[in-house]
Amino acid sequence: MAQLTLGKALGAGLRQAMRDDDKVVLLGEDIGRLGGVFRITDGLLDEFGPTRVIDTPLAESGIVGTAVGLAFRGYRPVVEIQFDGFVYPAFDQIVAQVAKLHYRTQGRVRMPITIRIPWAGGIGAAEHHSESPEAYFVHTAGLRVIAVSNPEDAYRSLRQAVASDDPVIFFEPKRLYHHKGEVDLDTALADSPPMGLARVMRTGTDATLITYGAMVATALDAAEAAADEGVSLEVIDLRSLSPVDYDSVAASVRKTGRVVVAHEASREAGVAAEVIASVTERCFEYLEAAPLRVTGHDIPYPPAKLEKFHLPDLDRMLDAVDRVLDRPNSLTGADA
Amino acid sequence: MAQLTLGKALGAGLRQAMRDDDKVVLLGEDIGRLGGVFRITDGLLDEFGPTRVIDTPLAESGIVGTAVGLAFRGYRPVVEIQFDGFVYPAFDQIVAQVAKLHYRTQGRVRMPITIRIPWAGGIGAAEHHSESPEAYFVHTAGLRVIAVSNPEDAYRSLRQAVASDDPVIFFEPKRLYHHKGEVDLDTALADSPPMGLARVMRTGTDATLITYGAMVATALDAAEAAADEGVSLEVIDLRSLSPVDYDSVAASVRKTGRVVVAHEASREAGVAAEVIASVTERCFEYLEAAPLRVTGHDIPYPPAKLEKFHLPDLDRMLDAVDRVLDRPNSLTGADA
Amino acid sequence: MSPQITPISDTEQDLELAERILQPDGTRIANHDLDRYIADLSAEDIRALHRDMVVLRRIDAEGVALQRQGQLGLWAPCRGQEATQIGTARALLAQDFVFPSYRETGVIYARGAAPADFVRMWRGEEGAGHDPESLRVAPLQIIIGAQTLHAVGYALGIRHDGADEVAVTYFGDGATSQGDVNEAMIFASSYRAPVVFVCQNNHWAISEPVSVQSQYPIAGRAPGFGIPSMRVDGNDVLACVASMRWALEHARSGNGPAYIEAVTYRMGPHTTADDPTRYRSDDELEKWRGRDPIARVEAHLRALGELSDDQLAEAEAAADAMAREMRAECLGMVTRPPLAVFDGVYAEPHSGLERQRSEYAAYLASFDGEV
Amino acid sequence: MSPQITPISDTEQDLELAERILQPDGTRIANHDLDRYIADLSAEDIRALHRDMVVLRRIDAEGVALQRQGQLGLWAPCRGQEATQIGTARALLAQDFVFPSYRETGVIYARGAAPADFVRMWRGEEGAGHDPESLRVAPLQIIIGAQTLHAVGYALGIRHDGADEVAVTYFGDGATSQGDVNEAMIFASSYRAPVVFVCQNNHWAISEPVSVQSQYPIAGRAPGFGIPSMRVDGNDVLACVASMRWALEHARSGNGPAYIEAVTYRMGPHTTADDPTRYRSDDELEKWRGRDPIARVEAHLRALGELSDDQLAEAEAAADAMAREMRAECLGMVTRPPLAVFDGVYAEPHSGLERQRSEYAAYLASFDGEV
Ligand SMILES: Cc1ncc(C[n+]2csc(CCOP(=O)(O)OP(=O)(O)O)c2C)c(N)n1
Ligand SMILES: Cc1ncc(C[n+]2csc(CCOP(=O)(O)OP(=O)(O)O)c2C)c(N)n1
Ligand SMILES: [Mg+2]
Ligand SMILES: [Mg+2]
Repeated sequence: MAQLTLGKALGAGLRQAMRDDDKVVLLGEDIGRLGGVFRITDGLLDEFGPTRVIDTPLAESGIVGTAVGLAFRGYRPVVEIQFDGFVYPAFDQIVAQVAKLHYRTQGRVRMPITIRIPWAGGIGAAEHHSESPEAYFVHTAGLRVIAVSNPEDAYRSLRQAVASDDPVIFFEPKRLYHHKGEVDLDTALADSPPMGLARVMRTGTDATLITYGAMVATALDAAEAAADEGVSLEVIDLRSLSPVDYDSVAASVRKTGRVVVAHEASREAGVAAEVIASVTERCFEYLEAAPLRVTGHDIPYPPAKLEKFHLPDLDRMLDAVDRVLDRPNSLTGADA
Repeated sequence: MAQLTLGKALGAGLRQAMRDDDKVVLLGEDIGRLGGVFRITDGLLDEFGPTRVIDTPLAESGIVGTAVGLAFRGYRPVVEIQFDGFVYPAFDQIVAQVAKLHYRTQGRVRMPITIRIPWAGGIGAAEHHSESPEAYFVHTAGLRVIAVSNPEDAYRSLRQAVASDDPVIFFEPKRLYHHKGEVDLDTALADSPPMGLARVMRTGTDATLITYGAMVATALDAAEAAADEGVSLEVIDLRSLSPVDYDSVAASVRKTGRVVVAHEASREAGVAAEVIASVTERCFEYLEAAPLRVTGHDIPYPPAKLEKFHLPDLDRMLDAVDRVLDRPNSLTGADA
Repeated sequence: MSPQITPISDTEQDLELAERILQPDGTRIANHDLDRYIADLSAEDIRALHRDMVVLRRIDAEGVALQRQGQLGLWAPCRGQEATQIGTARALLAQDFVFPSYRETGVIYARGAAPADFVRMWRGEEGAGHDPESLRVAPLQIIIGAQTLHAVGYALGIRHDGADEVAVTYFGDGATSQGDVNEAMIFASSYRAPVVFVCQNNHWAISEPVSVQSQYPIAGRAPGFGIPSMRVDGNDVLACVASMRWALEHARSGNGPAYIEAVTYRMGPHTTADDPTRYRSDDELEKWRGRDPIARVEAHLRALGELSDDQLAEAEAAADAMAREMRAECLGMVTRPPLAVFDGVYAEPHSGLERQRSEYAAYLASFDGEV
Repeated sequence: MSPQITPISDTEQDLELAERILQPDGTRIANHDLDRYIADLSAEDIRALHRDMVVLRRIDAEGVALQRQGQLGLWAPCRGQEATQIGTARALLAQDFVFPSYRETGVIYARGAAPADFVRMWRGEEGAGHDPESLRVAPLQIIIGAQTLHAVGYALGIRHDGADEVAVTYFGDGATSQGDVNEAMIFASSYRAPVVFVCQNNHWAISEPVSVQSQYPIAGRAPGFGIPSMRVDGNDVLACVASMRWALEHARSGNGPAYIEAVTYRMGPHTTADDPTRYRSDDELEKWRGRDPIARVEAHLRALGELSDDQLAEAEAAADAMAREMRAECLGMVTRPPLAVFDGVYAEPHSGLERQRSEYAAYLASFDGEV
């Protein structure tokens, strides 16, 4: 066990993946000498040299497109997109090539590409540096989508993503890069729980609060606050957004009968919509109230000074919990 | 009133929009001399000349990016993307520029751009020619999304889209291009119902079948077939996917208490998930069963010979209706 | 200040600016740069090229016919481009790897495609018509230009592996406008990747003449990116072999990418769904008929006395046999069962899709009693 | 075969390949191509350019200071690029329209930006720092290269309107790798659009030296697209004015696009979030300190006897005053109220968003009693 920040855990995961398999190569902007703008790849150029840690020209479609070519040749490319908002120029290569080549060739050509995306807001950044584009990829068949919330998961699931023969879009909540946690560096991948399972972070009985990424910490805080008011929340970290581990989710919902789904991304056709539709399909008879969403508004990510009015926070989560539990809340206009 | 195919109605809509406002310019691949691969712009080059009907170099990002520049200059560009699967190279310009410039400038710069997309499957086409990418755009704040299902709506809402000061992604179901219908060419736009309202295509009492685009016809057939079995379906054509006209949808659901949402697009985080989550939120106490989805599978669009096993059809819709009504169905393993 | 740049004014000039070994009438001329690349070609070798082109034209005609008869969903004819495709593809070594676009029937033929491979995709049976690994050709690519980046990535892998291989990518004149194709040149140059770009300038991108994409020679773009280029007469099969050998040699020797623009002409429609009479003139077509790539090498061989009537008949017979096999394979194809739509989406199990698959299986099973 | 292409071997050669009017020590040399473009410049004009650069450097320093003090979220310093930005922007006419990237503080200054305009966006108050229409400058663009296509579209509009205007776009050396920037050249060439491309080659894209993007002169790419180009010493303000006038004249006279690569150097970090000591050497920095663009024109004016101590002091005073105002405006900024997050998403009402707005208003109101 080691105490590592999320960022360091990711770096350790990459290092281990590169040691495990010399077909693993990293591609990205500024990932070499600089170690990436978030220093995730710090030290890897020194250890593995410039043929495995490749500073690319400044073009995301080019990065992902050349990764596809490397995968054709049997490599296992790991791409770093510098910030969430810069993945869109690569969208065509991701959606039309990375996601489809395995299907197009009936499995003859594998695309074991991991696309790492420093992700989401809350860091007071400039425009395009706080995007939450995960729903685009969840909606894209052929991709797997992972979102991590803590160093331990980061280390393990990044290694799993790299080892996976499927393409994985890997979301790293940048506002947690400096958060520390215990990381088990020793367990072999084979002995780890498979990538794709959700995790109950806190058990509870009154309602299930489902989220992922940086919102997990907020949800846990909310659960703590709710407990003070005598409300018992179960908190689930989805960890995998495609596939979603609906067995775990449904088990919780059957117990609590009430659901709140939270994410930073905007609401329309977002991941919360998917979770609610699927949960309702599976657990309708157990539901005691309409599942609710706490999400970013359906607006472009706002300027930094206003982001706190966009991002779900503890209070907004608690208000939704009050609504789902039929307690006084902002819409009933009650307690104040 | 005139009898027009959907394709001709769109052409008539563009012609009228260009006559109404000389800032309207068309951009796209092969839209000039050829009149577009679907002939939607047939004759427009002759009437309006090459400065208003512009054959572009073969680059979708370039097309949308230059449309943004034209909008900066006060033009009202209408872009044709040749096929649904070719919109992805323009994704960055659409998501990061078209959708955000109005917000970025607090309304100082308008983006009255219409992006027309011949859309969806069922025509036995090659790969990338049958995509249903609407959820990507519905999830993108700052865009409006329209999907038409008949010549009358096509003519009217295309003119409305072009006249709108907001960017509109305009989906045209290509398998209906040759379908005929009555079109009112005379009513002034000002006297037409606003863009964005859903339409009840058939009233019913047992369940609400919600869909859009080419699936509307299938849904109406399904409703007809259901009626033979004594089941009364209400069929709603959403017409606008962002915003969704939830007033109309909720009114229907409150009446029937049962909902099926259908679309060709794949399921995870698709439009049906959004509709179900929103309807559940608004009408939970009226729901008598879990709302169900009938969608394309979560697979890349399959080769033409297999597409009929991917696309929702009448039977799959009826099976879902049976499930939502708790009648014998494929999952109960019943009647056969 | 950069030197003056002059646009291409007309088709004649267009072709004058291209390297050539055989004149349209089949006479061979000296080409200082290229001759050495084909010094080893015997008459038999040239006859083999001719035969390939004859067979290819027949494959292409059969594709069109099968489409017209409802056996294929679509076909993208390469008639007129035989010299470009055969000439460049025959210059490859077995270990090279090709990233084609959708019109490269001649390239996959030259790489050893089986008769069924030509139709499997266009019929709508599978996403790819051939096995990429055994042919060493990636699946045909429909997204314009996307494959050029794949070739560069592959070439980067070749370089890292220290392998004696070259990646080759084919694309059209229209494709040169796509960001991806330009990024591919940039990445290739930056990495000195062993990749050869082959632009088939067939003068049209569906209905758009090449002048919409560029009013200047396309090959003139590559040097700005540090990539040496050659503009070659794409209807001259010898020039195509020679220029491709030049490019491959350049790439194989560790000098990085090379670029060929083959100036040719799409004699047929864009695809069987296209009606070219809407946008191009008979005159133009007629002019290009006079530059037929097969007639040219045929005239050359005839003049050398190296193509007998028997040899010609043998080529035609081989072409007919190929077409027959193609048709038989096509008509004999069995569509995969419904649940095959779920095959190959992922390499490893995906719980969401597994569920959909079993639900759909149950749904299909519910009809079993009925029919 | 294309002519031999030679990569740039080192920084010295790099600069030798650029057009110049003032030597680093301020002496003026004859430039056959460029002299006529600045024949009208008086000493007073040159003094004004110098003054602009002094003020700009002060604005830039104030931006850095405000960021260090927590008043701004970020700042992208343009120190070292003053001659490029002031020289090219001062060559514009009032009616021209600019599409900048994020580092063009000098350009918006030259277009008349108010002190608050420099900080509004970087402070995180609004998405755009200035009013696009009154400055005739689009909002700063963060997505690398996206703005180049906007400029081309705008220029197409200019051409259709028959207006006497030029669209101008600024972008970095890193940006030249993006598909969009290449597509912009292609569209501009195809449409003969009156647009001027200004590539500020400041040698770095964050930590990547320009050689990762190109080992060849960037200006050398444009001619392949049919766009005449010039490589200019970007630390020579007179050469920058002159080359920009050449480019603008070319575009304004209906000849289509022109391209300038200004060879300069980013003296500071990429942004205030960057630590350049991780990736570049003191030596390199030192070398470029010796080529300071302000010192160069100052030496020139001094040698002419056209810059007195008083005049210099006046420029410094103007710079200080600007910085003071900028600071005061920055500190005085009032953040918009919470519900402003919903403003300006759409030009016309959107029922979904209206509902979210009112729900959020109710949510905010629910706290009213509490605090
Ligand atoms: C990204 C993308 N945009 C548009 C298309 C539609 N399309 C198919 S072929 C074609 C023209 C291609 O012309 P060119 O590159 O010259 O190749 P050719 O067809 O002449 O071989 C177009 C526009 C596509 N397949 N992909
Ligand atoms: C599409 C996109 N990818 C990546 C980035 C992150 N990024 C911001 S600036 C920069 C380097 C730009 O270098 P250059 O074009 O030379 O401009 P300079 O910063 O030197 O002015 C990068 C990679 C971005 N803003 N947009
Ligand atoms: Mg072509
Ligand atoms: Mg730079």
